[in-house]
Amino acid sequence: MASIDISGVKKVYGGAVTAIHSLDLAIPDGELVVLVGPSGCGKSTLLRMIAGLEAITEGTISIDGTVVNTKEPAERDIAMVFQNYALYPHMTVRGNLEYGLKNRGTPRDEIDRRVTEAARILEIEPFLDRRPRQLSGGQRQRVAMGRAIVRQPKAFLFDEPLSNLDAKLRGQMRIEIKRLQRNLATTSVYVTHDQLEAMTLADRLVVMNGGRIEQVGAPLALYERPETLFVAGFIGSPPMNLIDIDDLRDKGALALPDGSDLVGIRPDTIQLSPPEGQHLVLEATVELYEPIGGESHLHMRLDGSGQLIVAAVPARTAVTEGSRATLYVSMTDLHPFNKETGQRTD
Amino acid sequence: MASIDISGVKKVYGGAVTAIHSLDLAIPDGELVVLVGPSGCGKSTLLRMIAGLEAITEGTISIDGTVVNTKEPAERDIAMVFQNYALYPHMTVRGNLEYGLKNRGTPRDEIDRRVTEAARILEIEPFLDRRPRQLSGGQRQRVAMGRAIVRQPKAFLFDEPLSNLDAKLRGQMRIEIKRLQRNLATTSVYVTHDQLEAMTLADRLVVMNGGRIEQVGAPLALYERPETLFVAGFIGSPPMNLIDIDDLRDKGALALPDGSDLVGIRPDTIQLSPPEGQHLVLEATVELYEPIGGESHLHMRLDGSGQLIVAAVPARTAVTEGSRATLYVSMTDLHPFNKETGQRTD
Amino acid sequence: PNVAAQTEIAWWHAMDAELGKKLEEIANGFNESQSEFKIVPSYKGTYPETLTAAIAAFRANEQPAIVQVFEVGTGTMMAAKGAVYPVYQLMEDNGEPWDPSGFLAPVVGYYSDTDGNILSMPFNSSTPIMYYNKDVFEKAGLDRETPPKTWAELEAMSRQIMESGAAPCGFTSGWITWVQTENLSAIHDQPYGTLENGFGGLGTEFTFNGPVQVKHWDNLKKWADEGLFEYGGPVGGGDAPPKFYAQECAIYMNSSASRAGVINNSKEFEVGFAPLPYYDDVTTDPKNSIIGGATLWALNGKDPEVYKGVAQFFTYLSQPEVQASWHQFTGYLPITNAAYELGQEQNYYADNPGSDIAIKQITRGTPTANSKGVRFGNLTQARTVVDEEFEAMLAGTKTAQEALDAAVERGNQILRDFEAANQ
Amino acid sequence: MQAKRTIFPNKILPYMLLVPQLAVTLIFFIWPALQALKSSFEREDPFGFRTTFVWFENYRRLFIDPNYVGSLSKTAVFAFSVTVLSMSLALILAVAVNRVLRTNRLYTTLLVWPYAVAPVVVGILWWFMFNPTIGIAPYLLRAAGIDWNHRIDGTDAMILVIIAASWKQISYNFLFFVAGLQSVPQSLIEAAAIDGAGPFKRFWTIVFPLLSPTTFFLLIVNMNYAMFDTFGLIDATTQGGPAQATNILVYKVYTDGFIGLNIGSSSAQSVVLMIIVIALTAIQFRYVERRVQY
Amino acid sequence: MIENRPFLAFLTHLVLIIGVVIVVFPVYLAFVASTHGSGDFMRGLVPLLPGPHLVENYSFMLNEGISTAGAPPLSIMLLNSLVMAISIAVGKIAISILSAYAIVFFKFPFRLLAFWIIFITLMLPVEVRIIPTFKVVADLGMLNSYPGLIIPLIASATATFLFRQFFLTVPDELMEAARVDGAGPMKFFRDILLPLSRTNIAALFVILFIYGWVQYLWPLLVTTDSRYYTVVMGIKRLAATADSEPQWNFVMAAVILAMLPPVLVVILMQRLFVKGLVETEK
Ligand SMILES: Nc1ncnc2c1ncn2[C@@H]1O[C@H](COP(=O)(O)OP(=O)(O)OP(=O)(O)O)[C@@H](O)[C@H]1O
Ligand SMILES: Nc1ncnc2c1ncn2[C@@H]1O[C@H](COP(=O)(O)OP(=O)(O)OP(=O)(O)O)[C@@H](O)[C@H]1O
Ligand SMILES: O=P(O)(O)OC[C@H](O)CO
Ligand SMILES: [Mg+2]
Ligand SMILES: [Mg+2]
Repeated sequence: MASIDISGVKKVYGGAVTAIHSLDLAIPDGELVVLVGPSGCGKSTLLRMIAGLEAITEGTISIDGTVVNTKEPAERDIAMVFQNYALYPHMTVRGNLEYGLKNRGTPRDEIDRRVTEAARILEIEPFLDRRPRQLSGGQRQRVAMGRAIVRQPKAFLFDEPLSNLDAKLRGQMRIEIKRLQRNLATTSVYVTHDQLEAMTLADRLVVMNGGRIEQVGAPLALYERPETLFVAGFIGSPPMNLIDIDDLRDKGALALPDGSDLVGIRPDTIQLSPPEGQHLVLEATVELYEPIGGESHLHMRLDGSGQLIVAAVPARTAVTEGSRATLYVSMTDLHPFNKETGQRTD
Repeated sequence: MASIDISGVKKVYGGAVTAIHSLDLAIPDGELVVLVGPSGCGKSTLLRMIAGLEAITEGTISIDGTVVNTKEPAERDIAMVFQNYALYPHMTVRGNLEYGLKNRGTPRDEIDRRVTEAARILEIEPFLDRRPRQLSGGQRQRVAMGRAIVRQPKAFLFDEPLSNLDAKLRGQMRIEIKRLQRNLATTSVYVTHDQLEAMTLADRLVVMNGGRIEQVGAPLALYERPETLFVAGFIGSPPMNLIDIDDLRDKGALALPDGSDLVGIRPDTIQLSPPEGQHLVLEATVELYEPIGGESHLHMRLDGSGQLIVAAVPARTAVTEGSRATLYVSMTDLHPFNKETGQRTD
Repeated sequence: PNVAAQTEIAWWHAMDAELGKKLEEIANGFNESQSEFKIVPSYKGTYPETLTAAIAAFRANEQPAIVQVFEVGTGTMMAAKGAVYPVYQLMEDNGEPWDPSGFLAPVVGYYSDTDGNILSMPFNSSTPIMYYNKDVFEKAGLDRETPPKTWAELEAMSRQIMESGAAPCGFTSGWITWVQTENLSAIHDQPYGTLENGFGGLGTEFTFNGPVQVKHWDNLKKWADEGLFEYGGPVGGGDAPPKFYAQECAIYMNSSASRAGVINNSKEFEVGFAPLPYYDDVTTDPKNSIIGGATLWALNGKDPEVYKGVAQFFTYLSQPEVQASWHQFTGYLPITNAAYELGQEQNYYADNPGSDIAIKQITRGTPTANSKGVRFGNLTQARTVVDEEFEAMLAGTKTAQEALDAAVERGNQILRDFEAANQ
Repeated sequence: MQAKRTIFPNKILPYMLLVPQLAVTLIFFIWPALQALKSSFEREDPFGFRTTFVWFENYRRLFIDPNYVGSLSKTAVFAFSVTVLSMSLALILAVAVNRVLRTNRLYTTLLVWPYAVAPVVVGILWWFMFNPTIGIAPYLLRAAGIDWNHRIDGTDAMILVIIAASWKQISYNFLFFVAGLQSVPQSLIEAAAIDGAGPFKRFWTIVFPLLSPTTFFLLIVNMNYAMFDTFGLIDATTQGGPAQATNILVYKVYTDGFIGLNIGSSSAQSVVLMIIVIALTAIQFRYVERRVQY
Repeated sequence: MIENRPFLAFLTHLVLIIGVVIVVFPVYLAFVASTHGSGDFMRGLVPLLPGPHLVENYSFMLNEGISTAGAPPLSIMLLNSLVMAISIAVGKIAISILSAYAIVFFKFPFRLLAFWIIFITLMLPVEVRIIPTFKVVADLGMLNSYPGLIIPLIASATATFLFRQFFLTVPDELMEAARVDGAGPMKFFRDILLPLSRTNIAALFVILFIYGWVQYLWPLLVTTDSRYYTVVMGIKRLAATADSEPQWNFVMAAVILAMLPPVLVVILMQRLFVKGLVETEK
């Protein structure tokens, strides 16, 4: 168990593509940090630099206080779970679990003890003598986890470990990983581009974009107070509606901070009847009514600008497509931004 | 444009696997019917029989009043959109759109007119001279749609047309398809196993299971009043909690219809404070608190049976993991079922 | 003349390099002498390759009208009654002159069948002789004009050549079968097989594992180990001539027809010619060496028109001028007495010392049953066996006696097969 | 056997499509194979005038002929050595090429072209190098004090043809090993590195076992190559000699049939060879069917 | 991956360079030999540096050849090889693609039998059944003709398998889409399948061209007329006579000329070549 310190780290591929621009991140011992961001934003690159699979162009990475920049992966004492699991197909499950320990010369009885323990925790005892191809996707995922935990490494690195599973299984495994990490209290870095996974797993969430960190914080904090336009748009589903202030009728009355020129409105904060306290009023035409069970989505076109916005309303809300609607949003639910800087303004 | 009548249709593969058991379904002109159901339940088989790609073992299918059982696909005048799009990779987008028309000997200027029109509607004019591999997933999907609409067929058949797209794009395309179908008013059969798609697109939803129809109806009707256990469990996310009546403390007071032995409770109808009117009370321990933005999921273990149940509660609900919770459900939100028959009992 | 009406006559042969060029010249000579026929020579590889190619072609009905078959194939060809058009009959049918008595005696003796008829057209007959490098002899301190007469002398001289550093090797040889086994037997009057070395019929058996042959092979093995003798490879011994040309080996035994190549490739040293050596402890009266080279066979299955051309061509070939020029250029024997006489008239032998060694050697003494030649069916295959056994001996896996015994045994099996297939 | 989910309903068309290939196959493959079988029971004179039915005589003679039995074992030695030599060299080269990223293409180009050289030409190249009078190899060997004489020494000759045959086959094996190496998922190697394995350990414990499908495939293909495709090579070098030391089965079929004109024996040998090929192919086929790698 | 092992990098290049030398040296020697005069081979060791007779030797071989070594002018033999290699490649591709199409896209009685008959050709290399095959060709009067050189070699299980394998990877939906779009079997074959197979066809062509070019035994058997000799077989006879008559310069010029076309094809079309090779053998 160890802390991970990333300071001023930069990665340039082949002298041309800058995948990571001077990035700083400190991960305290025992924390589970989730990296999210759109495809190509550098999540895997960062993770692989921590693992030693990718050379670091600039800056330093330390594990447990020691700079590891030039150490081979084997010397870093970390474990990694890959998206495709990377199980050794020619070894049994047991062989897979033992491999890392054997390479490090762990005594035989210690190996057995640890493998048995890991197999018990992950409930894979019945498959210990099978080959990976004889396992289902979920079982393979467990073995991959097992291979990481038997090693009792300083840190776990996960690169989208669940993305090959179907939605149902993904939900289950997510919960298991969360429990396991809580129990083992091993420092972990978890890469995903699934929002739900990110929100539910993270102690701290790191939103990345274009090789830079956009915002770091507790998941709900990010949801409730995105600091940048990017984070605002990236987190939340359906995504936050972003409306130009100039398109608002009563913008004068809004009293938004200086420099604000966009307001963000989460679909579920749009109401169809006026709330108490100060609020914004919008007029729109309903284009599409989407019932999705517990709630419904209203796709509407704003008067004036004609912009499309989405509201999440209770299931049986009585609206018909083509009808006109008046929408209300509490002033406290508005997220003001500056377009130019992309930063929050309040 | 045409109605489609399926009556007594059965499909047996290779004399052994019965994929469809004597199925009846009438689709009126202009309607969009969505077929949902778990993998292997026969959705594609049914669609392909309508298309003429699969022989019909028993029963008849009529399009526009004519029995088409022995007609070649080309003679049925239907268009189909495939999951992998099935674009001709060596032809340009234009070539793809024209191919079906050319084969039917449509005059050159008519072809041009229709292709231009379709390209305009789908906003694919800029790509007309590209090859499919030079397009993004969403663009390919549009071309596949375009190939169907230029033909102006009697019906559209869609087999999971969006399942190769990522979540965001899927949302967008879903809305477009819905709009397009409304405008063209072409009879359509749409296969998916994505609930959200099914709920939001369907005029009428057909839930299939094991080669049979479980329930047919408007999407919300199915959500609110599932007629079978299968439908209850299949529609809704997180899925409906199903609790054995014997595990309920005050089951006597419930006054459920005769024959009920299971009640279904949707996660979003579980409340943390007592509602007005008659209601059910449950005691549970919170195992995991998952914030997902606008709402949070509580994973809890029921006292007594130890069954896991999920509740969807507002985002900032103050609960801590490990604490005890008392849950309330209005009597009107209960769905009573009989385990044996799998049927609703009220 | 109307070129389109020319009848083409295919002639498959095994004459490469200088010999091949000369052969093409002869074909051209005939083609220019008349306009009705055109001889088209084509080279088909070694003698065994040419023979087998012709047989395969015959089976496929693609045979040439004329094929050159070496003396070893004679037994096989004579037995193939349906396949060959006997030359005496061919000449008679086409009204061309035919006088067997005009040929040299050894030729007539070898190529006549049991009824005394010559079945194929004699063309290039040879006999093996010895070539030596006069310059190397001198360098080694030997007399450049005195080649070895006996094997003992040859051994001694070779050793002197090697030890003096004049050349790294004493001698090499083409055709181990023909030169070092068949001819050796004849010269020392040893039988090669029963029934007059096979002349007497199909029931013959090999007997070349006698003491003289064993002794000679033993010596070759001993000399090879010592480096005095270098092996030139199986069949014709293709590696042997370069060894002589490159002055690696001072002495070289091969067909008299190697003369053309030797002369052409020995521009940097002077060559001497001599008869083959003999063991003076076996005989003091070495017999004649035996015939080699080839004759031309007409194959069945062509139009009469073609045979007319073949017959005319054979007549052309027998002309003393053609024969003499062929003989003098190549080193083959003058086939007809007329050609030999013509050479004498031209003073050719006097002007070219050594050029009559072959003819003298093949006609010396009175031929015995053992020096008349060897004529067996499937002899090509039997020779392969002899080569293999010789190689086994050189490799040290067998003694000379064992090798020759094995060769005889395997050879007899081949003879039995031939007998079975031709009964 | 696999086919498409939906198929065209035409009845006659598929036969029309198959006719050209089936015709060629039947006329030039099946029929001659049956002919070979027939004449393996016969004795025939060279010119084909007389044929006698001899039952299993040709086979019986074959298997008591020490030369044939010798040829069987020579073939085994030859095929085995060529396979092992060319595969191990190719593997070493492939691993090396796989390690260099930038110069990869250049090395590959320089290594693959011998594939396009005809075996008989390969034979000539090596025969030339080993020419007893002017060849560079005997010269160097002599300088190194090695007594080399492939004209007489069967072992030397065998070594020569093995080297020549392996030389040609390296490029082929190399390409397949490179392809095999590239199909070993990079993530497995990375996982092993994280699991504490150094480069050599990674190779022996992860990469090599995962190459086993390629290795097995190449084993079969190389055996096939050594047994049949080297005909031209043998013909251009030793022609089976000295004393049949390099007379592999396929060459013997040819020499006994076309040179020795012993059609019956040659046909019997053909039949034996066909049985061997069929066995090899069957092994290969079973393996192709189960190719699901782990 | 971070790796601190400079020695390993050095070793890697060393191994590769040695490998390249082993592969190139015999051909270098051949090239050198082809640039000398005949006399240069009579003095012991083969020369190791190129000589001045390159143009002379090559033009002699190309234009005149050595008829008394069974080698007509090489230009004729090269042309024959070209005809043979191209025709074999085209023929094999044509008949295999049709039969693969039948086997994959149709169901009909005896489909399995047809498949096996084709499969058998894999098992019967021409070398093991030369005599009867030769006889069939002879009986059909095809000796000494291009058809005789070509047709018996164009049945190919490998190419059929490759196409079958490829066709199986063509998504079912493509054919279904075409059927819905009104295309029949031949139209589908022409409009969709053939264009899709383009790179496979090209890759296969490269491999089969080489296959045709390097044929030795077959041309050796079926041609007795020098007008139909191919360069690879012609060369062998040349080499055989070079044993007794040292004209290695001419032999090696011929060797280089016989190697050049297929080697160039491999080098220039490396991508297609590798694809063709790796895929046909699967
Ligand atoms: N080996 C490489 N060479 C050059 N560029 C690379 C390499 N690997 C990654 N990149 C580039 O670096 C950037 C970051 O890639 P990275 O794989 O870290 O993204 P990611 O956030 O993991 O994306 P995803 O969610 O798709 O996995 C991308 O622009 C990518 O194209
Ligand atoms: N060609 C076939 N031969 C035999 N059985 C088949 C064939 N095609 C489908 N089946 C079987 O028929 C049943 C229905 O298959 P179908 O493809 O219609 O399912 P589906 O509902 O479309 O499933 P999915 O959601 O996975 O696409 C399955 O049990 C399947 O295994
Ligand atoms: O070289 P040649 O033509 O004299 O013939 C040699 C003998 O005939 C070999 O049997
Ligand atoms: Mg990634
Ligand atoms: Mg389906």
